[in-house]
Amino acid sequence: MAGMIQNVTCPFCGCLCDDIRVVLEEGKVKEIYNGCALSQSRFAEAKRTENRNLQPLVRKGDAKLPVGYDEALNRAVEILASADHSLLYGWATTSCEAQRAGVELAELLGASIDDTSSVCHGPSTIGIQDVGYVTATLGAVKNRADVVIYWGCNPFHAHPRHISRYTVFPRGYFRKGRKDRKLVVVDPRRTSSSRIADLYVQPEVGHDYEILNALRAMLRGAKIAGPKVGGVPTGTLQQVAELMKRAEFGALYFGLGLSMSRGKHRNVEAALELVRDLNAHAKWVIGAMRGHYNVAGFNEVCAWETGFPFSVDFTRGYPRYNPGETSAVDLISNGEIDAILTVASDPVANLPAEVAGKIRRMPAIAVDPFKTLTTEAADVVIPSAVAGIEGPGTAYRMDGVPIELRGLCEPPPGLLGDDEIVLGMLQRLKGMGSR
Amino acid sequence: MKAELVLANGTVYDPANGIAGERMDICIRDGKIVEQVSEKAQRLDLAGKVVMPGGVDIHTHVTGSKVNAGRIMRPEDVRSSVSPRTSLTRSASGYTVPNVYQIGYTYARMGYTTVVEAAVPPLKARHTHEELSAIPILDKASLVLMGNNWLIMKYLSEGRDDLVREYAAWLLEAAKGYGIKIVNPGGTEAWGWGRNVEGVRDKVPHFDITPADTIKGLLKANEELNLPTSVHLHPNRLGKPGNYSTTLETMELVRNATTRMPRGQVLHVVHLQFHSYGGDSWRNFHSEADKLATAVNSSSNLTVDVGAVVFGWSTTMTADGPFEHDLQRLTHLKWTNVDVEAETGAGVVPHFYSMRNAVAVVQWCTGLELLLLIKPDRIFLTTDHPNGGPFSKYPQIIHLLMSRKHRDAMMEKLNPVCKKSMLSSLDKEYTLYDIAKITRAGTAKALGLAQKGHLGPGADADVAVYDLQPDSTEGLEKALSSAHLVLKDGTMVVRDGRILAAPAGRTYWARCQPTDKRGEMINGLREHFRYYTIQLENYPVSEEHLIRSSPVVPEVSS
Amino acid sequence: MDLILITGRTINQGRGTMTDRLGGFHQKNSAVIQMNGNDLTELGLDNRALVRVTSAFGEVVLRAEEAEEELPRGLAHIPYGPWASRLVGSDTGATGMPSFKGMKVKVQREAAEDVKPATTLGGPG
Amino acid sequence: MSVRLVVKKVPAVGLEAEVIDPATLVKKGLSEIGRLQVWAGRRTMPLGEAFDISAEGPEDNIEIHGDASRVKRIGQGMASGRIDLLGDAGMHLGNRMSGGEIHVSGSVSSWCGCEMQGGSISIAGNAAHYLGGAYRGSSAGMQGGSIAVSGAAGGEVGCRMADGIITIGAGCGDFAGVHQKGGVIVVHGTCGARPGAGMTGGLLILNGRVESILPGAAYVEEVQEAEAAGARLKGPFLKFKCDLAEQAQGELLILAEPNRHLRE
Repeated sequence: MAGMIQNVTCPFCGCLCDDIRVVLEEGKVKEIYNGCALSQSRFAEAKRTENRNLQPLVRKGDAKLPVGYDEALNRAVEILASADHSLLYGWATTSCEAQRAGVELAELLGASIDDTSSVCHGPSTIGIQDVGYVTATLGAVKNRADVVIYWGCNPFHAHPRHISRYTVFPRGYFRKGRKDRKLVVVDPRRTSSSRIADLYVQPEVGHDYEILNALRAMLRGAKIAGPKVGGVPTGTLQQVAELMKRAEFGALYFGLGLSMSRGKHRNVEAALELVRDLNAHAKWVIGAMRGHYNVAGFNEVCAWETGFPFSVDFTRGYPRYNPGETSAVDLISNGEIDAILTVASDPVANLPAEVAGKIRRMPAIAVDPFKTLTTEAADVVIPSAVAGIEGPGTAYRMDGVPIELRGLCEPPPGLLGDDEIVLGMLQRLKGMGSR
Repeated sequence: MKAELVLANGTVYDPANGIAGERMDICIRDGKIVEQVSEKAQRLDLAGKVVMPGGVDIHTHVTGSKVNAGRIMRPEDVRSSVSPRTSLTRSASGYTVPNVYQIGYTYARMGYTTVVEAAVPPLKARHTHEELSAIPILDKASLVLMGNNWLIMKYLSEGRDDLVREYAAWLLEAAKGYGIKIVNPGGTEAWGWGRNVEGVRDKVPHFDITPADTIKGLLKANEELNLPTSVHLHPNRLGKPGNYSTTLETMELVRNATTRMPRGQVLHVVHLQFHSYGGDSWRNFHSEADKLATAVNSSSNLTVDVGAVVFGWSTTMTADGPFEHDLQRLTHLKWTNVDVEAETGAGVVPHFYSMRNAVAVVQWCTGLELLLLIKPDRIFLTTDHPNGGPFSKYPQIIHLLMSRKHRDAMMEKLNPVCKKSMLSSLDKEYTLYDIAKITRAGTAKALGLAQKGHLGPGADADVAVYDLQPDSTEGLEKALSSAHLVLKDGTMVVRDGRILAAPAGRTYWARCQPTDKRGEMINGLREHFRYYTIQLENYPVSEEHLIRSSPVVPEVSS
Repeated sequence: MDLILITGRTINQGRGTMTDRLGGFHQKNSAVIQMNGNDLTELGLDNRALVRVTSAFGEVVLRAEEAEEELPRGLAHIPYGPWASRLVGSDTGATGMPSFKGMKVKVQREAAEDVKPATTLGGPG
Repeated sequence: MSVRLVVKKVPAVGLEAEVIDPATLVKKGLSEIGRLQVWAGRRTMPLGEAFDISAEGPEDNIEIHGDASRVKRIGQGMASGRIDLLGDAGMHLGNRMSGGEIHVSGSVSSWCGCEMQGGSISIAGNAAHYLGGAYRGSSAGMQGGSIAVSGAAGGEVGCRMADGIITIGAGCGDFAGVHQKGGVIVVHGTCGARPGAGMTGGLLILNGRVESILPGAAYVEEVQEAEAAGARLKGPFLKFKCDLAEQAQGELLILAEPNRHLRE
């Protein structure tokens, strides 16, 4: 199969750009157009096999031996079914179809399920649960915004086309482009994103809450004592507050600079409150810069399936939710988990070392197209096709817009998709139940 | 279900076929109601039980972006009602923002078998369908938001009714929607700038039209397309003191409009309760239900649903973005808002209807007054779930409608403002026949679902059987909450309030035939898509995305 | 030298997580600590010199480099990944989120031969 | 009957034991108590497998001995009676309780006394996070009763507290009294950053050094003493209205002497 495929969705970051053009040659991705550097790397992967898991592996004694899917799935289900409290973790870089199957698997097992958002924008969701979320799709910002603020995020590195395709540079219905908009960047680092800003605000690390609190107080007419707040001159904050109040349509995008630093969910909450309060003066919206391409999708799927967006504990057969207790890092570090299934994520690399160590020591099943520290550590390794390149599905953009993922090319021979693999576990488990 | 079945000796209420409490047999074969069945048919003796067609909810918010935003924002609501997985059912959760399983099971237990999701932003229609597909048992349809759509407004301002029609048809197919919905026309667009419109004659900012133009234009398109249901309209100024005059003015716009379709109505006004208020502040806020009732009763081309209020928690959610902002400013509770590029928006705010609060009590009275004053063929039971309260409270409202004594007893517990209401003087009591109209016969007809809402031959064998006495309201609420039997397409899905099976339901949508304007419209649309952030080709929801896709193909007008 | 550490995404870290999580490109771009040039000078370090970074929760050997995404003095940045994770504690303060940003670290010159590949980092430090 | 529970075996995944509630236990026979189910992950096990159970005196109370730091939900929702815990307790101790008393000789984990309506909890050791706080999304935390901690508490003490009293003996973490709207919190010892954030009502007294306060804390005046639940605390105190980002109806009193840095 050769030729150009138009309007392909990029399965890398939460921007989920769907204007990628892909040239195929002999069934493989040859070139891509419109994609950013991250997108290029993502699609390039479909060409190589050295770093792929190509064969299911099951630990037998000290060795991990190649087996068929059937044996690997049987062994996976055996491990999960014999656990008292297993955790199904990951889910951010796969399709909603796989996620939905994952939630049912957790329910049937009496397991807990969590996605990578608990160590990403989980605190943002907790903030939303206190305040709400005054947001808009990216196109509303493209068409209307005259002020755009990035706070605690570096889109040039994490979401390379966010500024150029969606918010500041593009021509919109009411805005001609860059010169019709003010760009403000708030970041302790003078990042490349901040270098194109009209106003750069440099807070001290871990003082975002104080700054947001001061801005909110200013909006209510309060005078702030002292020359600086969180390292930022009070005069600069006054300037920001005035700019916000005068906006016709303002948008504030925030990243992990808020959700990961001191204050975590409270930082996000303060930003959400600021934007809520601003609507008494001017039109404002706020948006979280969701990282992985379908992390937002997991929260949507999990919410309609269980009522809760992440960190769901099914040990009692019904969903319970209490991040800080039922979230992956806490469950594992508190020793409550005795087996783990990871799907499309690498917690051994990305979670704190103590947690990674505990994962290494427990029975573990890893479903992943690629070799990772987690697949290295797992007792059962189940290779999968790359969702969105080697198989179709649905994903949700950071602003909640659902977009179709394409299957562009065939996976390496015999490989199944994440959804098929998880459904395979479900079927086996249901079979055990009826015996 | 291939087997034949006779529901024997039940007391049947089937208003569409004029059957009011007759003891008779209902025959079922292959999931359909039939005249007769063979001797081999299984017989279920339902002597002493009440038999009705499966309920049809014409207006509910159960799926999609804003409903899920409500779930995500309200874990306190979700955890307030949970039940574990069983061998037949998934775990259910949520009270005003139930998960998909709670929705399917609770409706089914109440004897409802068809529901209409009342607001779908086309850009997020795929989300709606993912949830619709996940809701067990029920047949579903959805209404597509068009009243603040930029291209619709542009075509209207250019006088291109032909392209409005063609684009509306395309949007229904793209979103796999069943009908056209208008919410606060022009107001949601104005909210894109933090503003609202104040009436049907206001100009929509930056678009050279008024809400009245949008309503009339989409109504015309709807009728030219011969869509099974009329336009569903959420008028301007929802929830505001004094809004009844806007509602009357809105109804006046369509006074002379007609339809060829069997439904009869050209406009369905949704949750009328929220649009029937007098006064000019919260201090002199009162009901103008009688004026609205007169207007509806004296017209021949309008239907309404009530959007009644029940006391306790609700989660308000609507495409009426500015309303939710105003509500949040009043109550200081959580507020989620989602503006959807170039077409619509939504807001979500939790709300508590307190028996002691004068405004909430006036709203409660207003809903009941409308139901008691408007002919039951023209008004339908809804709470605009979950805006006026959760749909699971319908049995409470039915009880109030059927018993003046119960209403009087209830009013003793409420803020005394209710004593001054018209409700306190209304004697009317609904019969089960009337109840069957406002929950089944009327809604199915207004929706143009000929196979629903009745028990005549050819109807889908969606049947609800309740263990209650026609002449008594003793145990009524429990009986209606927990049906004795529910059949869906002839399959028994509920017995004594317990779920027995959870088959997938259908998704109805309107597949209009393209006309010779399609090419011109698509060219315009392609141009217009510069204002979107996804590609035109990725916008439509493919039919494969639906479970049990059931397209309805409207007749093409000559 | 005592510094405040933030961990975060960089474009090459992002590329590395896809191209080869266990390979050299990822290590080259993620087993690094980025610092203000003056802090590097004060420590007497050349660009990409080896340093030992120690937090309350662990330690790891990395290459130090001057940040392209300019950092104020006293602030350091390590891309997300197995190297950064060794410095992060698992206490979430009942939020689910460990402190990936804003922890105190000590940076010292290191005599080791090279940074350890991801696969040999081993268990908790 | 007084029921004595001695921790015997806590499974690796921990235990959830909301059945440990005086109303549930004290009217039952020992063998019946032993058969009550507690949760270990997705499995249940009899209480008698996790604890040695015996009857002591005539008093209607429960005495727990041993390390219950991985036993959650002890005294959840209790309405009456008394629990004496000689050791540590796991998460959610006495959450949503409406009456009775709980005494802990050791320390407790997070969400202790969360959303409680009445009754009292005393803790000789430390408490972790969300002491007397609110669960995710709830509009109100503690709504009545009292909590006294002799040691230190973690973050978000009294989150969304509406009524009742919390006293902490030896300091607390960040965000003490966050979104407090009523009731009284008294913290002796060192307090972390951002006390009174989002506060709209109630009284928050910090009788020790405070790391920092927010721009939204508006200084009113210096007062000589503070009064909390009948007790007088000698000042002087710096009095603030909190939080200017909200309606600022909360009162924050901070011991003046060690906190002159806050007004610089």
